[in-house]
Amino acid sequence: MANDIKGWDRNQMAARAAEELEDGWYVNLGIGIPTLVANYVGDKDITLQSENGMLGMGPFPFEGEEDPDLINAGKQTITELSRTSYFDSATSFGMIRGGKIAAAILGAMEVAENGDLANWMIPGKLVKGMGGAMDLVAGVRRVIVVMDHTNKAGESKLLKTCTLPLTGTGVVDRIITNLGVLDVAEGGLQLIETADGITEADIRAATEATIV
Amino acid sequence: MANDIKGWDRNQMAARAAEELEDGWYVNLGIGIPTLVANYVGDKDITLQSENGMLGMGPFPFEGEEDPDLINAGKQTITELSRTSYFDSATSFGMIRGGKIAAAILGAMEVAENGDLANWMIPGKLVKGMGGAMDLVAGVRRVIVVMDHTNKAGESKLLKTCTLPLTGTGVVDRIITNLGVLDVAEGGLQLIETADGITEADIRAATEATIV
Amino acid sequence: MKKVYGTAEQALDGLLRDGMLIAAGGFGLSGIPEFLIAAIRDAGTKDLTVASNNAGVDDFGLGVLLQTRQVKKMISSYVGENAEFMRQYLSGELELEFTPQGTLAERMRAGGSGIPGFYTKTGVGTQIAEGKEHKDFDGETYILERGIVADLAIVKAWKADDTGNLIFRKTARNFNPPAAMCGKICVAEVEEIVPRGSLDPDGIHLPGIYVHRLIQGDHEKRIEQRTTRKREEA
Amino acid sequence: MKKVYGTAEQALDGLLRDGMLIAAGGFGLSGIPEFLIAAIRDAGTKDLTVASNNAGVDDFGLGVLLQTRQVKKMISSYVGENAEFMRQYLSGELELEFTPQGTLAERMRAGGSGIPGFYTKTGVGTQIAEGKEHKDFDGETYILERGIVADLAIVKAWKADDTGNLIFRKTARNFNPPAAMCGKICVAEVEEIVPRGSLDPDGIHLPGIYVHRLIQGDHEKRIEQRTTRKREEA
Repeated sequence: MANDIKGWDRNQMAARAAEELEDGWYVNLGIGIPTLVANYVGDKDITLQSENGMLGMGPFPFEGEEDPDLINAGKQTITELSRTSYFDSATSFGMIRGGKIAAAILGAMEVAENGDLANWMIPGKLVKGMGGAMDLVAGVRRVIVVMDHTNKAGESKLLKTCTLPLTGTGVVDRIITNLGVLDVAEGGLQLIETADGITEADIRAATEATIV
Repeated sequence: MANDIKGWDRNQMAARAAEELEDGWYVNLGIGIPTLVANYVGDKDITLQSENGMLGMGPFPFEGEEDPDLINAGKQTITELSRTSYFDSATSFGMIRGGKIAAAILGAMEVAENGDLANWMIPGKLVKGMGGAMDLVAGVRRVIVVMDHTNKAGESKLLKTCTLPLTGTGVVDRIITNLGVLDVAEGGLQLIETADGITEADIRAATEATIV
Repeated sequence: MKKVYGTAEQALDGLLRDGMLIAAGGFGLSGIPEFLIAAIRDAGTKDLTVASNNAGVDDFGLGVLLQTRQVKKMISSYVGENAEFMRQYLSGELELEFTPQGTLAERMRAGGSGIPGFYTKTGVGTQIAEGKEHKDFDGETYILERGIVADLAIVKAWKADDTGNLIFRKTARNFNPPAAMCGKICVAEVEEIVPRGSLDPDGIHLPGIYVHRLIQGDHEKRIEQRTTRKREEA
Repeated sequence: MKKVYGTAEQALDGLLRDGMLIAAGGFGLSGIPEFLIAAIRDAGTKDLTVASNNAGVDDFGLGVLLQTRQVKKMISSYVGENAEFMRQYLSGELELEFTPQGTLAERMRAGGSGIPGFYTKTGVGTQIAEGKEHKDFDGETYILERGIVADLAIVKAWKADDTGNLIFRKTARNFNPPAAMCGKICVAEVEEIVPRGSLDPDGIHLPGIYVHRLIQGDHEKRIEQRTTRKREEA
């Protein structure tokens, strides 16, 4: 296991994830690296959903302009845009469940080669809850996971089978890690792209899941 | 069958039905005589629902002030009040189905002694559809039928069993006819009140349903 | 992503095919997508199934698609007020899936919200319940109703911005939001398209995510039953 | 029918009893009914089951009812941000029915809309699905989720008129409408009560039929995560 290979940093991963988004899409970004994706959409007409009840999420407010009535799903203060609309949580998840959101970009603890995703609890240790993640992975049209390829112990987070409680089964379409881009395909993961300075061999060495 | 006995006229029936309504209630009035009930609520704080998406239905507009965007469930032009709110059809029937409407006052073709109601079709003859009637009788807390006691042929509309396709089973609480007021009770209908000049014997003679 | 189109014909370009399922907003003649209906008539698309509470009157609203025999089946709660509708139904020329009004609205909302089925008390013990799954919850019996997912939704709103955010006016809102939700594609016609930022974000009735194409038009907005009172009654 | 009360205590008079199920609006600390929560704390009502997406933080929002041990069970999607909540759950002192956020919102809306159960794909194949009925629709598997009907709903809105029509502000709307809908009784606290006729009837977010009692208060509206950018970034 090569702990010294780095590949993309957080911002490069976010920039790569932004390439996945198409003009006109409504997109939900999870907490962490996915949040950074917003910085890289460029000229594309992307509308961000915050699942607590908003389409058209804007950037953080200027200091002194924070509004307790305007937060995102990570409870951070944000702003609105000229396209913004607000709605209640039942409507918000209606559009998620109903497949109106084109893509969700989410973090993960583990992804399995069949597309299973685990990102909501570590039994006995960390129990925060699934929040809206189970709804998102079940409902949006395309699920893109952005995460480090290995955990702090250097172990692969791309597994043959998830060991943690699942968020959804067979839900992940594409995985973007610091080492590259992989798709969930027939029989395992398919390598789509390697990060700068990373070889296919590096990825195979860092991956427990089958690479087809 | 005494065709010459009259009892209450349409407006008296509506006035009697208005007595059923309690201060603070949200109420749905059907087409025909039930519509007239609005004229007799007096000082009571009653909010009328129109199931096409409105609470706080006002009277007909003055001539020249009709608005095609403001109609009731009978497609008649109406007006709004200071308490009025508008909403979509899914929300409107959510409040009906969810038991938020205290009472519906509806017309009927037939009512059975067990509370069955038929008011939406005569097979092969008259097929207009149930509209919102099935939702109303299933959802509102109290269903009051206002109708003539007998049909044009002088036959009882209060039956042992309905002959027409049902709108709901066991849904009627009270029936107000030109002859009097009857409740659906254990074992049959219970006479609550007779109209002016009408005797219990008159009602029994004009009623096919069991009167307990 | 430009959502604004010039005409109803342009807005429907590539979306129509024989045998498709269309969900339409409107109640009676209030809040109906008049221009889109006319464009579907002109396109001559056949064997349509249309989910709509009513079918307009003989010569206006969905009634025109019945006159041209483009509709194979209606999913509706009420056929009164349209003699041709009732005639075609009674003669067996037109299929009709009678659906209680609230069940129809909820079926549309459900279909658009990823809910394939829900239970309701509405219609239990009536012919509406025949052939449907019955289930008891807390000692009461309910029937299973299915969500509707339409190939195309056609709706009418009052105002839109260019991102498709819609607001409706008074009771013309009615079935338009749930119909829009249940469409795989939704085309909306409005009385006025305003620049983004002109509508209060807290006052949007239907977010633009549900609306794919948009036209502006000068609506006839016919009144079905003109009921009034005299001034001296006031 | 006067809906306006002077204080939270008065508005809750006669409504509280041990062991009851309360639905609460709010997401994080945004749009939470702070005064009603404080009044429930002061009333000392015990063994509560509370359906709410979060449980506030340790010393604000529903967190205060956890501190006083008045809550027996939470129905929530997220316990992060509240150390006491997580501690009581992990130690087994508090029951927790984990419910995905969208399923929770829909369960509330369903319960308030006479829908005792609905099918969803959310959670299929996860521990959330264990023990729940599975059913296939069009070749896909869904699970049955139940509507929630609460004994009491407590919600927070921006403005109300005296008939209980509510409007919310920005993302503080969140769970408040569905929570209000599912309450047999709903008490709302608002920042301002205005005379009837002051609110646009087309802009009402929650009609007064859902709101039984009402108080006005000067809300603290605490911010959970103050994130900003510098002006030079603009």
